[in-house]
Amino acid sequence: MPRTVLEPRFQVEHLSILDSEGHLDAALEPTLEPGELRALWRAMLLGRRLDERMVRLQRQGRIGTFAPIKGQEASQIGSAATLRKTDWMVPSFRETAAMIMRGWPIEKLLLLFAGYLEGAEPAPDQHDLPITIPVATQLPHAVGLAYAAQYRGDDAVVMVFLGDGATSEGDFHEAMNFAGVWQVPVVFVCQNNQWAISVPLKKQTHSRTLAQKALAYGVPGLQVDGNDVLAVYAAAREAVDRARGGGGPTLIECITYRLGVHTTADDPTKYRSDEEVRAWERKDPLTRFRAYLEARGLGEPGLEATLDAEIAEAVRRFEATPPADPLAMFEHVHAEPPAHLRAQREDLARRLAARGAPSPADPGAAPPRATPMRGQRLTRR
Amino acid sequence: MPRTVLEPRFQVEHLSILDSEGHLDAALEPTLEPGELRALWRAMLLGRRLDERMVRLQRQGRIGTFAPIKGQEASQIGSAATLRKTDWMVPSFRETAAMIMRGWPIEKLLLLFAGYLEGAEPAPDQHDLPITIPVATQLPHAVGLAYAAQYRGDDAVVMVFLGDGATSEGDFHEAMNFAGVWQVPVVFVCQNNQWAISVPLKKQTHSRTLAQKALAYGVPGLQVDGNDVLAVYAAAREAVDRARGGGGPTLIECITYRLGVHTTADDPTKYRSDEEVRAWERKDPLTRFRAYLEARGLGEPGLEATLDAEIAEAVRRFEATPPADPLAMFEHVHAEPPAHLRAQREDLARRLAARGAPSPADPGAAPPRATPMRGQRLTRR
Amino acid sequence: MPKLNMVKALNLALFEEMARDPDVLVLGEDVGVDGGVFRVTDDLQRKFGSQRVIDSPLAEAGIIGTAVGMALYGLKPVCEIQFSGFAFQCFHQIENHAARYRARSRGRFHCQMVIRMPYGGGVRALEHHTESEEQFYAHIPGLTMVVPSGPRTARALLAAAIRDPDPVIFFEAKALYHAAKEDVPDESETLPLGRARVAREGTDLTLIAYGAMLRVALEAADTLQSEDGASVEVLDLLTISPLDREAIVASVGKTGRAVVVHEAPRSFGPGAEIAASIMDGAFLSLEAPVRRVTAYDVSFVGFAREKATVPDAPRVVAAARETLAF
Amino acid sequence: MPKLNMVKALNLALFEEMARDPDVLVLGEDVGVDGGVFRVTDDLQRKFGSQRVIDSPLAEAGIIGTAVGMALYGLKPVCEIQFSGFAFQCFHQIENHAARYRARSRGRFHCQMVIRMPYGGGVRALEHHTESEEQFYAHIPGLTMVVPSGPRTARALLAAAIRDPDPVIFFEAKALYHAAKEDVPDESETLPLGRARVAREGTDLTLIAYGAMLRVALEAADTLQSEDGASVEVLDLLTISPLDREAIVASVGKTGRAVVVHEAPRSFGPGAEIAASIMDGAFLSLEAPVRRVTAYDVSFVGFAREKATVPDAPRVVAAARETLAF
Ligand SMILES: Cc1ncc(C[n+]2csc(CCOP(=O)(O)OP(=O)(O)O)c2C)c(N)n1
Ligand SMILES: Cc1ncc(C[n+]2csc(CCOP(=O)(O)OP(=O)(O)O)c2C)c(N)n1
Ligand SMILES: [Mg+2]
Ligand SMILES: [Mg+2]
Repeated sequence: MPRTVLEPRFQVEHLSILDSEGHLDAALEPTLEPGELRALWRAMLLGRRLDERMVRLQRQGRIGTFAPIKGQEASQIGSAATLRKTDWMVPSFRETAAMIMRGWPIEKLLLLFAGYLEGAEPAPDQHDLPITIPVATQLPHAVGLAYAAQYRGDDAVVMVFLGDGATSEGDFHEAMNFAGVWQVPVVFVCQNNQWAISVPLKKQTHSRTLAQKALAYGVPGLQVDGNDVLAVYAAAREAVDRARGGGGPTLIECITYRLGVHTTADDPTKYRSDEEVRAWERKDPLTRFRAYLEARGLGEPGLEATLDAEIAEAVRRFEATPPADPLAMFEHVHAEPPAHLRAQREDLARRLAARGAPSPADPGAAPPRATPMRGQRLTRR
Repeated sequence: MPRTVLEPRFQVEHLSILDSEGHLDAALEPTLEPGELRALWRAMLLGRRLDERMVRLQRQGRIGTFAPIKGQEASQIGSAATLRKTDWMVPSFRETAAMIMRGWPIEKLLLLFAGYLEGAEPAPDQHDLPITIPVATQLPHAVGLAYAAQYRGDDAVVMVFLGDGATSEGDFHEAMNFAGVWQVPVVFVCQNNQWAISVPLKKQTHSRTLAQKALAYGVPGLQVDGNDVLAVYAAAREAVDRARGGGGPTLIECITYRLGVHTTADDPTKYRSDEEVRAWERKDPLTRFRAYLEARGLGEPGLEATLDAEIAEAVRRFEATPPADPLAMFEHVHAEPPAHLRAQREDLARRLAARGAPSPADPGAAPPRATPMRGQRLTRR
Repeated sequence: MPKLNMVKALNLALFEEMARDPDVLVLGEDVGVDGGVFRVTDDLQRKFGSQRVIDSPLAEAGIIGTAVGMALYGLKPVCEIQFSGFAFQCFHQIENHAARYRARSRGRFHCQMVIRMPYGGGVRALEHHTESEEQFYAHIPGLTMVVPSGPRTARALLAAAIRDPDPVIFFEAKALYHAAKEDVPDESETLPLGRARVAREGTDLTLIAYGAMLRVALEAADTLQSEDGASVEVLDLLTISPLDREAIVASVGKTGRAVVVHEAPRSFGPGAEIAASIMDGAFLSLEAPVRRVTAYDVSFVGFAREKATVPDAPRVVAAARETLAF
Repeated sequence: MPKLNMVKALNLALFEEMARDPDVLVLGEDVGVDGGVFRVTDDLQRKFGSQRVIDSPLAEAGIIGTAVGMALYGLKPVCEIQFSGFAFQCFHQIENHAARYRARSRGRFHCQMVIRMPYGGGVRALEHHTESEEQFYAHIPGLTMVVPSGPRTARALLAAAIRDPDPVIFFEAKALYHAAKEDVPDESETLPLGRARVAREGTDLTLIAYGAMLRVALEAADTLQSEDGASVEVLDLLTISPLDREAIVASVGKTGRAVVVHEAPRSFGPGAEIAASIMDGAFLSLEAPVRRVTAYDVSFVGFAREKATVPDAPRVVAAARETLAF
């Protein structure tokens, strides 16, 4: 009767399979075909090369602010690789690698970051939401999608991404709680990259891990080495299979690191040390996976060049995209434009016509001005 | 390296000292003076009698909708009793017993429930916030108060109340998380009365306990028999002392039951069984504590009558309160009324004057109409 | 033609729409077993099951956020927010997402969803239970904001809102829930969203109102007719946004005088847009400035004083007289 | 007299007020070590410590909710919401509590707090980073809503806002952060809240603007002067709510014509209240309907198209010409 310990007691596990020293836990190694392993590698490498290219495009003023992914390739690819095409992926704003893997054309993403909403339009058969900017607000959408899938009897699983900072938002809590109560097929993949802009994890929460936050919802939580694509894959596979089998939601915390800037408007030298970054560079997810593949005779020399060419081709297509009609802003506000929007559309059409030349000299399609996102100093990385 | 269990492992404890059968765990019994024990009893009994009286006042149309507390006296009084006058109490909307104990005059609360904001004005020296209606929104206020106390170097502790349903709101999560990160002196007292209006706990969350939600924030969480005033007192004492000593926040889950209606606009027969209610009536917090006191020779025959007279006196004072000036609504919107409010005040003053008789015939002070809060059937309890 | 009060009329519309379309589901706090704190969803769960009529956890952003996800999948959730005063908890999900998903995804996704909320005074309740927040929704592009004025319009507009492919904020005046019964047709009916209704014809002055204020406007019109011999036209907006400027301008173009009535606070309130739109469209016909009879710019005053700030017929009559005499 | 851009001017005001009053503290995401994503709080943490300049967890309702608690205790928090597009997450804490605590407690408590947010376009950013949401705050009783138009007004108004005993929403136009430098006096100065400023005198037409749109209005006034010989008065509102109706009515009473300019969407926007207030106060002086030049009623359009919807000088000139020719 007195002070009794309630059951169940809780613990949080950490999963690591291929560590940064190259040690492999063969007992836990997922069974993946060579083709599957190569696909993972290809997607990770493409993510990395594209990311580096996009930073340059931004520095040249050819696209606007975006959030680079460097260092987080294994977390994104290991998890997204477990999805079927008919499953849903719900990104936050830092899942470029995963989005490309899910079939988003590179040029479309570039268009989005160049300031055109057209870049956020998923293809008709694509089961992906566009990126969501307000932190954590996409999480309940994923739970709703999962509810709907279950309601319709579809066997789709929903995977939703979030950052460490996102776990502080009320929407994280409400989404996790709804998912727990409803027992819907959704997998929360938290990329704990140690920072939310300048705020380190220890100022974000007093909890030892993010995985343990799942305990509050009676949901399984697992921590995984997020720079170990095999471990991420294994953890996500387990969670996705459980979700598809009716076992409900899971929270996966991927321990990883953002090697670059928060966004291209950020200067991380203000808040973190070079030593810290160098230490994490030694845990680079690409290095260890490349070594693993080479050891298994699955190396692909020359792949960088192939991917770079693919990217260059996509950049060309992006830059050849004719600036879309500014009048398009009036489409899709409602299914049918109401009277006041028709009148406003006419107003803009009149103004565009009066100013003569249609695009790109018109005010809508003017090339982006150079005003920076903020008074930033030059960033060092 | 592989699948390792992270430290610390977690467990949630349950504390019970005096159970519904009257068994006492003497080892855990808090050391309370007879006067202190009597004060607890007096406050619990006053809470109960006032509650029953208020339900009648509402049924007679003399006050409006309010949330009865019957069954939750031990949770409220056991916890609030651990506070000093200079500590802060932040109620939700169902802490009438605790508020009275903290010094709110009964007639003031009646005034509030009769539709006059004056009833929410704390006395100048009172360190209590008025009731908060939007569920869970008071929780961050408590954390802010605690931060401010710590910032100023005051050794005040803040105790904040919430219900089981409130744990689902994002504000609960954000408040707990801020409290954990900031390690401020705040004690969250969750009265888990099993229901949030018609929603039972199992539809509210998939977690086994509410106490374990504290684990998500690296904060201690403890479950306690909320109908056992000694256990609640012991748990709150521990948490308050820890908070005052710089040990940071605590979440206490009091397992209790709302024996009455959710509010006077509610009909619980729609959603719960008489058996359930009867089972909880056998765990009534007053019954076991009265027996305990009597066994210790601390019974106070005749106390009911004394308290009833006190309540009757307060009701008389409440009903004698002259209806306040409707023009008062323009005070306290801002420190200084801006021009448009001065103009609107004049407009009302003109209207009141034109309609002749000041109060109570004026539109502002008209006696509350009988329109019920909703199309309710007669409630059985 | 059954005679129903507004609660029953809304309940009927929900029954009909759920029977008509298996993608329609209902989600909110206490909407299931309890049938909603105002009983608008009474008996729906018994009929359609707890998968379609969902008693959600107590979290408004969770309700709207998950409903957005359901809608993106193709379902048609009808959410209940228990009182409009608690909808600010989900305001970000409404503004950031429900209202924008169609535009953001260039039409690939849309949110066919309805967010029902009781609003306004008249029920002797506590703070946040009597406010009138329509303005916040009216200003958001992509949303439709509807306020029926009685049982029949409530049933027809709710059906229309549920069938509308875009998000609709649906305000239900608590003061009307049990106020009066009206004949509603046996067959399900809809009313077009975005259209005002001439509730009474007249030639000297236009009173513009919606929701619970329609009664007040009609009562004032009666008084003005009988005591002043004034012929007063009363417009029942039904939809606040998109605003039916055409109907408003047509009426004021004819009468030359207008008074707007609403329960929301005056400053930066819906009456401002209505007045400004009249100026835009009927400036040369205006014989007097458009007056606004509204709640004062005060927060909650306690129900005992509610009548001092919520417009009543005498206030509308007084404003109308000044307008007629201008 | 140092010459400062708006970021530096705001930073200076924060330094001065924190030095002046130990109860003032700063709270928000990235406001400490990083100095804020726009550097407005740069160096404050180094100077005043991490207890007074708090890097909060990523949770807007947590920021505003805890700040309300601090204010109830007697502190004077200055909160930063990183972009105004993310303030809907804390809208309930603002509307339910910050704006109401004085009235609710009949003056026993009040919330002396400032909520700073960057708003508006011009920075090539993603969705929710370029919107203009002042209307939502202007409609809430108990709030003061301030929008400075340049470095000097920014510094003076921020100081006044911090010293004001009531909650102030303080919008900072991102487009102005680095736009121009202005002389600011060596000594700390304040400007009264609730007062508009005549930014340029004139007799034929009044342009009413605030924030980043002031530049646009001034540019339009120049054009109208030089090309049309029109004498244009420009009012810089500075405070949106409480609205300085007296100044507005005085100006339009004189000119008889007005055009309002804002970045917020048009319908149910701040321009509506301004127009309606002009009708209330200056009806008989009005020679033409008050026109509104605003963003269209569309949600985010992508920064590449921003200029097509955010007002620019040619649009204002065109509207002014129509108004002058009416
Ligand atoms: C609701 C909201 N608040 C603030 C921001 C500004 N912001 C963008 S990203 C970010 C940090 C996110 O941190 P985390 O969740 O760890 O993701 P990461 O950026 O590290 O991938 C912030 C504060 C936002 N986008 N949305
Ligand atoms: C934000 C918000 N949503 C909804 C409500 C309506 N409401 C009032 S009390 C209540 C249930 C609260 O349940 P719980 O937290 O368990 O407290 P209890 O009523 O059991 O004391 C609800 C839904 C509210 N007051 N505030
Ligand atoms: Mg992060
Ligand atoms: Mg409860």
